[in-house]
Amino acid sequence: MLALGLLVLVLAVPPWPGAVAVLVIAWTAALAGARVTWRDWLRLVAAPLGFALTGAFALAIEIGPDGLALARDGGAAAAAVVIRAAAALSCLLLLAVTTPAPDLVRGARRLGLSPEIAEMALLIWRFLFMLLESATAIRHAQDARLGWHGFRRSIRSLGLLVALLLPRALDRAQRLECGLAARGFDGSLPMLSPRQPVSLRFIAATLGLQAAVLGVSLWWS
Amino acid sequence: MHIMEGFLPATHAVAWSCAAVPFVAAGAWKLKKIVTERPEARLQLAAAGGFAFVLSALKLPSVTGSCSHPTGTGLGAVLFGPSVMALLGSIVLLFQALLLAHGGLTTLGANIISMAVVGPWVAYGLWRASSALGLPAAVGIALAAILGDLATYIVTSAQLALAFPDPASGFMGAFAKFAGIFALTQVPLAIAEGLVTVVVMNALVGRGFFKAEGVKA
Amino acid sequence: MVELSLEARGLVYSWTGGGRALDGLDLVVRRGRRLAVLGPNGAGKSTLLLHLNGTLRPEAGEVLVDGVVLGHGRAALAGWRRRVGLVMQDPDDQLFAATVAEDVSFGPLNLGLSEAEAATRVDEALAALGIADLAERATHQLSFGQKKRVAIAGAVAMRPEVLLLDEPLAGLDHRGGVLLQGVLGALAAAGTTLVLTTHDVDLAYAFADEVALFSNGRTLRQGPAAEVLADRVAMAQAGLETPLLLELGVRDRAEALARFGRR
Amino acid sequence: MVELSLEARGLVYSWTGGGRALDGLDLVVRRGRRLAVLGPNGAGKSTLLLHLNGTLRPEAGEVLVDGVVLGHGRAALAGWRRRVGLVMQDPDDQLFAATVAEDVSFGPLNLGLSEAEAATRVDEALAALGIADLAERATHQLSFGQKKRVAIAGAVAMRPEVLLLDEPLAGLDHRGGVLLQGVLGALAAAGTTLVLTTHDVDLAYAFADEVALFSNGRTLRQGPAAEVLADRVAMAQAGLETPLLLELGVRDRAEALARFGRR
Repeated sequence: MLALGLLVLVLAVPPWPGAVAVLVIAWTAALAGARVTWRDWLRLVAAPLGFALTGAFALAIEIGPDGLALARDGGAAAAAVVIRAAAALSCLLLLAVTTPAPDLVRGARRLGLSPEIAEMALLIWRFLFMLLESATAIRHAQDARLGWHGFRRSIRSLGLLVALLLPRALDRAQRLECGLAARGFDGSLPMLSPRQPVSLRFIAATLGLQAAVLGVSLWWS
Repeated sequence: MHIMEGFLPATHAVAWSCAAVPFVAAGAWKLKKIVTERPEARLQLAAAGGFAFVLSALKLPSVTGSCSHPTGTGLGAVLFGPSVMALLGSIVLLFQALLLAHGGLTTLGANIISMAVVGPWVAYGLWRASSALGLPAAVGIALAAILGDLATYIVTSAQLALAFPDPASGFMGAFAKFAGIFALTQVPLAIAEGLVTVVVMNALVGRGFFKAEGVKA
Repeated sequence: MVELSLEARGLVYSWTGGGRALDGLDLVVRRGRRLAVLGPNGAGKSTLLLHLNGTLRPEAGEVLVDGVVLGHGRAALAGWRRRVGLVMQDPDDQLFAATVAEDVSFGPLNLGLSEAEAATRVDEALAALGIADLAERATHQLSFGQKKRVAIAGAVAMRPEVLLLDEPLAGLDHRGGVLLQGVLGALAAAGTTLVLTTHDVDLAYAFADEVALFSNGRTLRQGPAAEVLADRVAMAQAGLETPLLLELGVRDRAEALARFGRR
Repeated sequence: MVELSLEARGLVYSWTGGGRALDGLDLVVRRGRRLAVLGPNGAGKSTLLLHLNGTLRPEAGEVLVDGVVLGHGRAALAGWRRRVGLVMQDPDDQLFAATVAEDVSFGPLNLGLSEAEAATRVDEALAALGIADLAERATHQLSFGQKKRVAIAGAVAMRPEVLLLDEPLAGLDHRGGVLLQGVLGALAAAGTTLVLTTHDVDLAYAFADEVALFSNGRTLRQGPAAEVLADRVAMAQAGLETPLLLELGVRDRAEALARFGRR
């Protein structure tokens, strides 16, 4: 909720000071509110920034009559994009660390997402963890037999891994079908959704905070 | 290749999301149809979705932080048809954003277009074309996977160029810039992915997978 | 006389690759008993269970529930599975939902129960398995033993008359095994007929009233646990060893130690 | 004095979700011995093995091979894994190739051996495991017990000094277990140091020279098998039961029966 609202704000307001304010709020909420450790949080944030920097590099240069040159605005546009992306990313991660994806899917279902899609999403969610576990185990087994030393062997190992995983994924589906048949599976997957307690105070505080960010950014510009 | 969270300006994010809606809706419609006809396909489709996700979480050798997503959607497109993949791909992209911070929510629409729509359609088209030409299944799928990957990368570059046109040379200049810079990371990736796909296909054929399962196109 | 609850007559089933999984198998399950289907790996135990709840269809032979041959039509199967529950060996083959309570509610809702009734069944089943505290947990974060109990809860929530369990203790450690045996004992005491497959002779001896010894797709011998397990010829034929406690002439560990003067 | 082959000092490792898998773990593996790492499920046994061959990197602590701390650089790891082989629990996770011979050749070829040398290694490993006749078979058509032995052959073909085995007997029936214990005995006799994890106290008693008792990511006690297994306090702390044969004061079944006058 907080994270989604902030995410919309990031795109709507100019990077300075709106995005910076959001950046600060998201980091505070994650590190203090959700008690994510610094180490985990920085690791999460670091990975996607590679894309931001490569992309920003493209913005910072310019193809002029004499070939490549630094952009005329000296990279200001690039910097703005990076700040905005970093803020948006922080919101996304805040959402990811505080709200399990199935809760989001269930929320979307209450908002009118078709049950077939919601169900498919939840099933994929279940499968992806089972398959991730298998993939990790296969990878470890290959590692133990020196399968990932050198580029050619790595390519070969990865290919073998994928080739082993695909039949296993389909096999898993078949066995799950068998297991669910025993519980009356007839094609549909009815289940009781857990009810989410909604805190009015939390919503009010969230809206207030977001209004403040919006106000400050508008006033500043 | 995913466009990260927050990289696109608001108007573009909204526009791409709108553009993605009909494809996802068509995928949902197709899904309903498949599931009504063959209820058990539901679990297979979910397994394919999970598989596509796991592929994206695997790191290709020597290029860290990159992903081999199109192999999954390419194979999926061949197995289940590209229109369903638009939906499955969207779900997978959503989970990637949430679990791996690959891509993002505001850029979901743009990523769906490049990875869950264009990639699978290109892969599917090549697969059909190669089977029409009588090429072996392994060659067809390898081609489908590699070119599906490249198509995704070209679309992504175009999306970025539209969002950030070069002040001097406009869209084309910006496209050249993005395509050029991402070529450094994406071309080796596509080649590595092609090689991996060949190993995958050989191994699958070796395991009797294609005979046993029978690829339904 | 004890009522027959399930009966298999002359079941024949072949693998897709050829080779007989079941080769004229007979089995009787008496109401309210605990039956262990004991045999080596690959003897066809899991295949048998899939026949007993109608998932697989035999090439020859038939399965009777309460003396009635059940067909494999949609309606017949639904009634069958309402009465005969199955828990597979790998809990990952049976858990599909994101959280525990959601997953356990699947069976009851398939029975056509209302949401409120299903919720009651879920609570009841989780309590019976001693995992009420796991209700809101994410399925993929459970330990193996927890998953196993959730899978059993999923079957128990349908209140079956007969519960089939494929290798229920496989992969569990001592503590997990003791815990699960306690749960199964309570289910049996509450009136559920239990059929479990195992290759563990000690488990069969400790847990079952009756043992069906199984080899190459056939029942070699079925009868009271102590009798069948003491039949050296039949046991050797199935490639199994007589349980040590049985050979020592006692039923439990404490008795063995007391008798032989230790502890 | 017996030489140390592997040593773990103060290993610490956390799950991604938080929670300690290893919490200051110490372990010594003596050359040529058979060590059983015994503990309940979830105690961190598999995680430990992944540290002992360098797959996982501890947050604190270190692993020594022949007294030298090995790093996690590419070259160091290659040397490490050449000497310390690992067989994981589920054979389906480690058979990648289409046929048995092809699969077993994976490791030797990765060592940089020529095709001819690799073929020799494959024959040798298959012979050691007693499965030379399976060489041309398709991996996905094997029985569980066969897969398990192929997986071990895959590690043995690399001629490791130390072989780590995660729950090697899990899922095997009596006959399969006896067969595999024989194979492992032969490997030990040929000079390979064996480390196996298990939650089966009887296996630990029957098989190991030495036992490391494991609970909550730490070694509670390490020492000669009979001593550690007889330590009621430590065993209870790990949630395990003393093996019956040990309590009866004998090492094998035949002896128990003879002593107590049966058979």
